[in-house]
Amino acid sequence: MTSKLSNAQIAWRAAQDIADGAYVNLGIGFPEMVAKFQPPGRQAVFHTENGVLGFGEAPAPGAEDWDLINAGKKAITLKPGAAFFHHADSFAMVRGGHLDVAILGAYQVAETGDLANWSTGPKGVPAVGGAMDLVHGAKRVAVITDHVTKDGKPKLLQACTLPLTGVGCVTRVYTSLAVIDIEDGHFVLREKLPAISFDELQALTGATLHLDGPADSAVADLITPEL
Amino acid sequence: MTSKLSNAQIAWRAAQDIADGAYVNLGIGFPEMVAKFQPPGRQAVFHTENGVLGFGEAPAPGAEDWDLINAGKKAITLKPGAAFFHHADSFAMVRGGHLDVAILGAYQVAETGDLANWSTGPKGVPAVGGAMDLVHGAKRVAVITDHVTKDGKPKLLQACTLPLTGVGCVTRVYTSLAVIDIEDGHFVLREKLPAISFDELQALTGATLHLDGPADSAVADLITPEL
Amino acid sequence: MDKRIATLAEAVAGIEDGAVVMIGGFGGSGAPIELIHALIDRFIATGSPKNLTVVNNNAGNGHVGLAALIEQGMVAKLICSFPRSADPKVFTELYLAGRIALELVPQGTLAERIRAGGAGIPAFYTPTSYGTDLARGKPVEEFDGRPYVRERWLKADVALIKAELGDHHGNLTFRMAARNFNPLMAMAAARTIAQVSRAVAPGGIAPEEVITPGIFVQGIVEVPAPAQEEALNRADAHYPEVTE
Amino acid sequence: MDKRIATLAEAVAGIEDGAVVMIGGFGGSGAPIELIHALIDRFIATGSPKNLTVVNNNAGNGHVGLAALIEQGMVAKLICSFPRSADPKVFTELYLAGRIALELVPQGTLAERIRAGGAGIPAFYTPTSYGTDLARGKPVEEFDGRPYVRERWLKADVALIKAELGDHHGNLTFRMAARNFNPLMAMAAARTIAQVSRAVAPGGIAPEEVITPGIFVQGIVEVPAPAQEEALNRADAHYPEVTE
Repeated sequence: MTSKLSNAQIAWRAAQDIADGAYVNLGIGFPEMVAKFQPPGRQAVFHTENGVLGFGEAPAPGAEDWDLINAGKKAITLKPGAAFFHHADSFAMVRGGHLDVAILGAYQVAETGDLANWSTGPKGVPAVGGAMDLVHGAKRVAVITDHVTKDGKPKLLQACTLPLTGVGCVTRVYTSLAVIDIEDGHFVLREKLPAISFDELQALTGATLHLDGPADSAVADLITPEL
Repeated sequence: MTSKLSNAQIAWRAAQDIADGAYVNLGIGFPEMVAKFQPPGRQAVFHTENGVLGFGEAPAPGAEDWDLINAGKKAITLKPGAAFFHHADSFAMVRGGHLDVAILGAYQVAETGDLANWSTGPKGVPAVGGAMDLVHGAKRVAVITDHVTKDGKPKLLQACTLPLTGVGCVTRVYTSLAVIDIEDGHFVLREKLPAISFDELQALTGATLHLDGPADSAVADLITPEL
Repeated sequence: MDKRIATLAEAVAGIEDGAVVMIGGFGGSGAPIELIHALIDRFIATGSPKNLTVVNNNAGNGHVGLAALIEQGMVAKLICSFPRSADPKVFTELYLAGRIALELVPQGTLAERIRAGGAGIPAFYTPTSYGTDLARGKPVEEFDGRPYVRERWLKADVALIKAELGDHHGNLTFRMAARNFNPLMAMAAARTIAQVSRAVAPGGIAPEEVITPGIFVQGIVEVPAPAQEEALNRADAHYPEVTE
Repeated sequence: MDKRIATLAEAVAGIEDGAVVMIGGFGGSGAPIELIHALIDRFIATGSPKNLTVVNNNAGNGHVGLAALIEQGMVAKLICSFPRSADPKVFTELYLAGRIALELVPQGTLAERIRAGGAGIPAFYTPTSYGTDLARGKPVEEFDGRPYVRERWLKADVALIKAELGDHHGNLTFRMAARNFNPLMAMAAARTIAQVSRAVAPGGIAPEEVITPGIFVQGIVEVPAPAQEEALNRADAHYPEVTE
């Protein structure tokens, strides 16, 4: 038994909440993994900021076409029904509320829904890409993340300490330990690993975890396949 | 000898100032006639607000395709190199300064460059179309008009009395009697019919006509073919 | 994913009383005549939808399409740039009788407001209408020494549009100048229904030739050989047909 | 009308010191590598143009294309959303040494500011960046109870873009995702030069398939089989070539 979910398992869990036919943007890096775990019978349509709707998996090595890439500059392929468009139309989709879900990584998430995922501070070269656009407009903005930082500090906080990507934008967080909704400025615990107690989880979280109902029934077990 | 130019002659004169390769929007109605009089060897590209660039003459009666019309809802044809686009892109061309010339009709033009060409007052159903957009953005906004109203009143005025289409937007007026530039809030007479004296023309004009140089050389004869 | 709707009646079933409805087209070009007529059929059968606010460039022509919708008394307010046509009698009479409201918007501003609604831009500045009656009451700001008028986005509950090809994902192409407002309205409505002259399987439109990506379209209904408003009016058509 | 330019050198001849230059592409996709290299050739031969302000989504990769332009010291300021890449060394070193200025703009705001520049919209409101460091000093306004940040248009003296087909009137198509910023930059520049993989006569692009209408394009130069930045970088290419 694992003490926490692998990245693949977090991505799997997030994928279970994506409806058939949903329009989805997956952030660069770890969130891209969510596409692999669509439940059988469901087919989401994936959007990438650089102007593609309806792309599929990576091509075989050597078969890349470098005019056909995603926002992470990785080569992709097309599914039937794909479409190309320019950057202003692409962000009209984002900002205009046409995406059903955006799934993003995070440095920190606050109980207010604030997200910090673009800058770790003033050092080095700042780069924002489409992060600040993606947190606005999508009907649902979810985060997938380890529950704590590499050195064990909470990433779910009362307030972000790193530069913000957006204010009050995140509505659900899938972590390595739990599934947590953000409602009315509170973290509401929905699911947790059976192996961890509520008090242990609370100790790893930088803000109060609320329950939506009686303690013995409000929280479901977070169960994923081995991945 | 005619006492004033015909509409065709006014349109002919305006057409002489359109350079080869210019992008041109002609207002609905009388201004459309300008397209007929392009000098040999020159080819302007005509824009219509409803999303066509590079259209040609009207089709033969019976050969109309009602998906291929101009802003006046008249059937048109295409020239090689034509393009279709939606209304927002079409007015990006207008407002964004991409047209070289817009040639419009007028109820009144003021020496300030103000134009009134969309409404004759509060009676009836108001309708503006693209008039208020066309007066902004085109590199040159010219007007073609009879010099006076049907009952002989001046159309070139110190200030418009009818509802404005745009403020300070017109730079040249081609009338049935003269060609007049608008510079620094003044009408500057460039050409007039040889048969009319300066004083006669001034009497038919509601604001002072200025001359750009000595009276005997500043004004050219306005000469057009019989049309 | 399959966004096809079997019948015109089903396609217009969800439109409620008081809805803001964008209707594509410029004059008759690109006007979804069959969708409009299906909406009229529903109104005649059920008394609904009524009190509609309609966004279109014009106010209809003759007694078919948008003019027929207005003639039925289904439209409480029209937002348009040019409510005149060869035969604008229907709108003109209701307007002069004070029985239909009119918001007159310059054509380019109308297009940009609709695009802004679709693109999540709540307001923008334009030089258009500055200093005119149509700018009255609107905020004015100077940028780089030139005055501009602030305009708000325009959104709709439903857009009824006309396209040429539509695949099952809702990707659309448009025929010639029938494109006009149709792609913009698709962006700005919560629910966009496109009548398409031909429905094709996904992949039936080359990805580079898609004009309206399917994300902006919630349903397509196939209407082969759609009517042209201009042709109907030249035949003096009425909808519903006038019976002796 | 024939907007063809015979050589890359002529195509970039008019760009002056201090110019604002938009360069199309997203990473290497849609980047006009040959036009950029022609500009570098001119700089090496004449010392001009320098002190450029470049607008691009990125800051180049490796030692070709935009990275090479920056490496030559021709760029005084970069306006971009994501100045990181697999090999961003060129930009990073100059930036950290304080030798190149950076204006960081969220990607969607960058696209919209460029479109606004092309469309004559001097300013617009967006939810993007509200409450973040990138909104500092910008006017904020509430619409319908939600706060938005006001952003200004972005225009350029010149746009260098990459297209697939280009006809003699300047009508363009783009290859797959190489479209990205290219059509927007064509709108926003006083002078747009497109390198096209194939020049065709007017009529060679179907009017419904034109992506960028020729009115937005001042010159085209044919570059058959253009280089891909990604392929060049995988071969560790440098521009100009490093000689032993």
